Amino acid sequence: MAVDRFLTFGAVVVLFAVFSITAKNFFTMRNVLSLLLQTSTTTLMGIGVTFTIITAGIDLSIGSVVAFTGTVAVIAAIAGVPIWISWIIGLVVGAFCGFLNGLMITGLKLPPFIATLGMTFVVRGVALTITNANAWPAPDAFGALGNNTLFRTGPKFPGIPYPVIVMAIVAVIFHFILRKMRVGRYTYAVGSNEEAARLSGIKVGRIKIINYIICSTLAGLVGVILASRMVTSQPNSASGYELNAIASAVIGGTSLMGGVGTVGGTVIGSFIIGIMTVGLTMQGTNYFMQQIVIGVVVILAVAFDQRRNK
Amino acid sequence: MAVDRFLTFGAVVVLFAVFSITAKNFFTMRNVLSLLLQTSTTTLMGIGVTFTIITAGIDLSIGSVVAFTGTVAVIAAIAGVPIWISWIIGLVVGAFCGFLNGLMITGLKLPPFIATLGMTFVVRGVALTITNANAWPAPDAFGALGNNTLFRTGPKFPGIPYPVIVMAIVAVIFHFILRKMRVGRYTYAVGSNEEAARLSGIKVGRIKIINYIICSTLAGLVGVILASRMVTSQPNSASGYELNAIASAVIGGTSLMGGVGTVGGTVIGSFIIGIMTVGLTMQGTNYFMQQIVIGVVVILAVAFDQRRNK
Amino acid sequence: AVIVKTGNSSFWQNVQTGCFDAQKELKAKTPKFSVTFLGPQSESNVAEEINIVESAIDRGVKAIVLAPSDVTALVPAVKKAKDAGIPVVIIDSLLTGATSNYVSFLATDNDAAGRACAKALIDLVKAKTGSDSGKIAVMSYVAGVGSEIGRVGGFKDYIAKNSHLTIVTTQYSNADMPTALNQTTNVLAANPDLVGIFGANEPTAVGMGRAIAQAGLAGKIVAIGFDGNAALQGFIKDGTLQAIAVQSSYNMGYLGVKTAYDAAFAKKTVPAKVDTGFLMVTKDNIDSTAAKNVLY
Amino acid sequence: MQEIILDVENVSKSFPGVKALDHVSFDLRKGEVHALVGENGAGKSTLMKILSGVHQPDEGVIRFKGREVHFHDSTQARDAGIGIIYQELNLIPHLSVAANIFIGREPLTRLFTLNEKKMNEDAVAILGRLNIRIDPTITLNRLPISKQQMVEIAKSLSFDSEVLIMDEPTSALTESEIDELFTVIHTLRDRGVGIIYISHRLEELKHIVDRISIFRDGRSVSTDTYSAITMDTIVNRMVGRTLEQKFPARHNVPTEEKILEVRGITRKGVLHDISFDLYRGEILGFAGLMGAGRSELARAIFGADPIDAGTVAMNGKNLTSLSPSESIRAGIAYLSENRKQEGLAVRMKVAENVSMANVAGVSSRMGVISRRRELQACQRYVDELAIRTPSLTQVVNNLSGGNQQKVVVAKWLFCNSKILIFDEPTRGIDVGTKFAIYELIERLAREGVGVIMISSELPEILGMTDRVLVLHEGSLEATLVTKNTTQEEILNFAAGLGGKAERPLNGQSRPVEESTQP
Ligand SMILES: Nc1ncnc2c1ncn2[C@@H]1O[C@H](COP(=O)(O)OP(=O)(O)OP(=O)(O)O)[C@@H](O)[C@H]1O
Ligand SMILES: Nc1ncnc2c1ncn2[C@@H]1O[C@H](COP(=O)(O)OP(=O)(O)OP(=O)(O)O)[C@@H](O)[C@H]1O
Ligand SMILES: [Mg+2]
Ligand SMILES: [Mg+2]
Repeated sequence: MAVDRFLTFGAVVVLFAVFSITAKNFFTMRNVLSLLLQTSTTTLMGIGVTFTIITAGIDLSIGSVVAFTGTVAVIAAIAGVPIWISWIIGLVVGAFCGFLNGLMITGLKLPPFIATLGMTFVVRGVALTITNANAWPAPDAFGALGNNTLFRTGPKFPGIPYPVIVMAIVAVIFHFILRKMRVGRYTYAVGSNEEAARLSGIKVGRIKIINYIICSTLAGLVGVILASRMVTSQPNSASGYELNAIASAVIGGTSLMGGVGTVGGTVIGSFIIGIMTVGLTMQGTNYFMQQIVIGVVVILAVAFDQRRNK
Repeated sequence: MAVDRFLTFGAVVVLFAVFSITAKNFFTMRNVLSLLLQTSTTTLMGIGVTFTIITAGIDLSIGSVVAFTGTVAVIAAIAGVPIWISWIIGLVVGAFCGFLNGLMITGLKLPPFIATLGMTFVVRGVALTITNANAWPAPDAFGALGNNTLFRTGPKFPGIPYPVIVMAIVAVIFHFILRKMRVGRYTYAVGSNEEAARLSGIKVGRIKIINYIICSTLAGLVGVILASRMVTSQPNSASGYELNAIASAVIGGTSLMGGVGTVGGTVIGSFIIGIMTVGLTMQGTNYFMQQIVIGVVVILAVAFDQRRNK
Repeated sequence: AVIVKTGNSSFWQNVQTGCFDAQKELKAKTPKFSVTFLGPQSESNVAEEINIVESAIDRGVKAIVLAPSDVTALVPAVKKAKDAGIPVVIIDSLLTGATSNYVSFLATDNDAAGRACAKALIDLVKAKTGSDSGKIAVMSYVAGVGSEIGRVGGFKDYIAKNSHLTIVTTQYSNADMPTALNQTTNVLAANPDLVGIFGANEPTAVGMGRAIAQAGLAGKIVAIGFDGNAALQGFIKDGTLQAIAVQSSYNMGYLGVKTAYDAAFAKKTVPAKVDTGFLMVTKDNIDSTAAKNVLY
Repeated sequence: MQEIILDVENVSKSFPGVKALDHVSFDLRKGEVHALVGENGAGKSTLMKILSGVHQPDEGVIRFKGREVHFHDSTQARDAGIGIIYQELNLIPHLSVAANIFIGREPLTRLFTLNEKKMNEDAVAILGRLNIRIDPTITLNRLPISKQQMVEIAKSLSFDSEVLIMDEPTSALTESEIDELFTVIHTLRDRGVGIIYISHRLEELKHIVDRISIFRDGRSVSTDTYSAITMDTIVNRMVGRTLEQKFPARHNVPTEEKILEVRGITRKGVLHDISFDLYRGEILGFAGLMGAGRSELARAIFGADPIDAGTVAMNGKNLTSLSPSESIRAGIAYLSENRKQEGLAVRMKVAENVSMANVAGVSSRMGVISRRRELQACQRYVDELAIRTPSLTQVVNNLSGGNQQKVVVAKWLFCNSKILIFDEPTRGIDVGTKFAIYELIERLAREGVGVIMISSELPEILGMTDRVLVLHEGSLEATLVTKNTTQEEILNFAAGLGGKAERPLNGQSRPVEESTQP
């Protein structure tokens, strides 16, 4: 698998090299860190949704859950709950959304597309209702998670942003879960052949619920991180983020038909999108042209990957 | 199949009855016609995307294609092309986008998700670039398709809007194609078991291309209709419409795993969404609450359908 | 009667203040004159708003000031009012249908607001660097929507005609705050010599403000925002943003009532379109009453 | 002697890591049935796929009716007159039976619409040639796999090809259907059709075969007139050694300890009030015709399908939830008859499939999988069952049909269960490995495992079991002690004729009450 993704990884390197040459200030420590920071949230969502896609499912509610959990965390913080507990509340609320998604899919036997689409509406509606669509500023300390850094040595090296560290840890842990743990193996089995998995004694329903919880909890994490970066609750934000997350996974080789996908691939996929977005902006490419370029590069990157796999 | 959808159709009737009672002026000829008009575009897109989903594919580029084709048609009309030819230009441009999607999926072997996602960016970028993101007013005659009606008898009966008639004709034709024609049969075969279809001598690639062309042509039709209703080109409009279209199909029983789906189901699916949107607004439900209700109803409608199918 | 989209939000509370200030003034001329302020529970409660309008007509009010929640849904109700001989003044948002249905339309002139932002930016750059040249960036929201075309179009036009500043890039955040934050971060990183930046709506301006603060450029670069929520006020106070253009909700109420009075009592012909204006809020005037009236 | 219609010369074909065919030559005459046998993975299916245009040869020449041909896809081959029944079903699950038969050549009405009426009528006629009655409008995925196989056969027969390739057509069929198929084969042969017939059921060859070719390791070992070769020679050339017996000597002794008690299992319309016991160390057979409900009974016991009434007790304790996960935890294994749909995750690797039902067995208590232990376990079964795979991490989809079946067998053996329910375990497996599997089953029984074996090959039932339950239309018709019964008696009960039917042979075999169990 590591080797499998070697060439898509090549795309990352090529893109990086191209922008280092064409975009002024792209290849500076400061900017690379900023790039990592910006991409970290997509990556986290992508990792989560990879789990659900491997089970032949999908999660469209990510964007709404991001907005909702961020809002809830800020409200909790404003209400005087200790900051770190407010973050955890965000995660727990995310996990709960995932649990509901999982229940609908396994209990009511809803297609994941419908269950999570319904969730999207419900969660967004709740977020808007409780805030009356207003953005609320959070206490300053709430911003620590999103804005502080580690190993700062001064202006030359502004330090590794916490979200980047979180992303790295999450990627390693979930790679491990997916490739080395029983639950990860079951995830592949369920997505590959659900009936065979069931007859092999795998509790298919439970595995699916776990996967949706993983996905929504990571969305909750992203919600908290983004709210922290903004130091504001934004019940109207993050809509459409699910598409970026799913695209990262698919660019990274995850198959929407289930059974195939890796955390590493998704990380690479999200970086392909991230580098392009940052690089094109820094290069000063016309915004409309950027869209065209992104579309073309996504197509080429995957087409290349596809040829190689044949 | 007709009987199969009987109960989901029941959901439409129930929703309709509920709003007729709870929302003043909902059950008036005027409003019912307006409801049909508003839903017609989603239905048309839904029918198109149903074809691609049955082949186990998807088309995410619908929204962008709608905006692009509408823009192109308006530009053509402004440039002095006869109005009806400008409409046809819109359709042809749509068909061409579908052809490109199909080529990428069959030729480059791209996952449909990626191919059409790339297309989304490219087409939107082109639409924005050629108009520089400006909305341009079209000649008045351009508005005929979207705003005129048939059988108008006066204020009591304002006539059947052209788009509703178009929707009805398209639904009948494509139902016929899907159920009675070879190409429809092959569409199911490709989605149900691509390998077996290939071994049975079906030109899988050609079938897929045809399906993507159908989908994009209908998106082009919607683009022209919407531009005509607004008598304006709107290069930034219609984003996210694909989600509504796909949701209509899935609510109507189309399976994202391929091989299953009907035109009738999709029509019903789009009306479930349409009636709710119009009805809730007229009922005066709080907008945020509307979202929640829509989410819940979508979930319940499909859950109900699912239980019955067991 | 003044009928707005909803009663329970700070923006509309400002509108109400304007209304009652106008009432006070006008009572002096016409003692009978009084204003009722109504609105549904939420901005999207269109049907209730229709009901409110219709019951106002039934009550026989002399004039209606209306902020329509929906561009089309209120057309029939407004027509009814016209047929009943009640002049209607539309504020804040556009209503489709024949313009003859209502007597006046009062809203922010986005083009003018954009130009004012440009002027403020040019002035501040001049004050800081002593020249009117250099690079600036425009952080816009949704490409091609009505208000954006006016606001950003006016801004760019003014910059081009009245300074030597060059706009290096225009980004569109789609009104998503994190996106605005990321885009601004990248623009700042790519252009260390940027002298000014404009964030064209509320979430975009907030995201832009955060990016400037995080890049350590607060106060070092001229930054102009739009709209005035709590976060943006904070940025003005701490010097991250130098100015925000705040739409005058107060004026919408104040001028709305006055226009209605002119149409109904003074029987004057009123201008078909009125700019309710906006206020450039800076550190210097943020605590003034005028600013308090528009901020929410 | 008839003229040669199809001639293969020096054809080779490689897949990554595998040389599937190594300079193979082969010929087929008009009006003959030419059997092709060989171990699993010997390259039989690969050659057939080359002949039918699915694969292209790396080298070598194929001549059809004297002319060199290069088929680029199966349609070209079919249009030229070479039809094939693939080893794996190649049907469209969501379409009707008639639609499947006529896929790609649907009759049209004058308005260019599908002529469903004609299709349905013709489908009935085509199915009638095989003497099967299936509603042509039924959706294919509602049929049991055996019926699907019949549809596949019917479909290929309807092409009127000059050459017909049959790759293990009988592996999913029961005796009576096989008889119908053979009748059809005889008719075709008499009409001059050349037939290539692949099977691992060597006994059935004698009814139809004119010549036989034997493959081994991707090479053609020999071609002989069938009457000039003995079964021993065939087996010897196939597996490279002689097999004295078809079944291992039986040393397992059923105890009197009931390991499984099944009471009153009922599933509306499928199973009717079935009760029986399984003893430690016993091998119990389920016999019956296609659709008798043997698989359904097995699935019900295992908890794969919900039941309407009945209980299953293991070692005297009732299973409460009747779900696969509970059954597996209790120590029951169920090898299902449909490996592709229910047995394998074909896009996953061999080792991952082998461990799928017992991942706990290769992972730590924390749930971390040990790759080393997983590969070790897999290697053990690759050796024991002679699974031919280039590596333990090969994707299962790339294995030959028989080797895929072996992977499923390995998966259930690796569970160390106390009860094995094996539904057609040797389907598509070559004689050599079959024997190895029989030995394994016998050894497990000897060690105290209770085994239920479902098989459509009566000799297998007779050779391997201690007792036989005979089912007929979802009811338990008889419980027979194997050594006291005969093939004819079982068939009589299976046909629902019960004891009333004439007893051939020695009339002494009778249904045996459960209480008379040793
Ligand atoms: N698509 C493929 N990719 C890789 N290897 C393959 C592929 N198809 C077949 N093989 C390999 O080629 C060899 C021959 O396979 P083939 O299917 O021809 O065997 P077979 O004689 O039909 O066996 P069986 O009796 O089990 O059906 C096997 O080792 C198999 O693993
Ligand atoms: N022609 C048919 N059409 C529809 N359903 C059938 C048909 N034949 C059998 N079935 C269903 O299949 C079930 C029996 O399945 P199955 O064929 O798996 O039984 P079995 O005894 O295990 O036979 P085998 O395993 O040999 O196929 C029955 O419940 C019956 O309803
Ligand atoms: Mg084979
Ligand atoms: Mg069976």
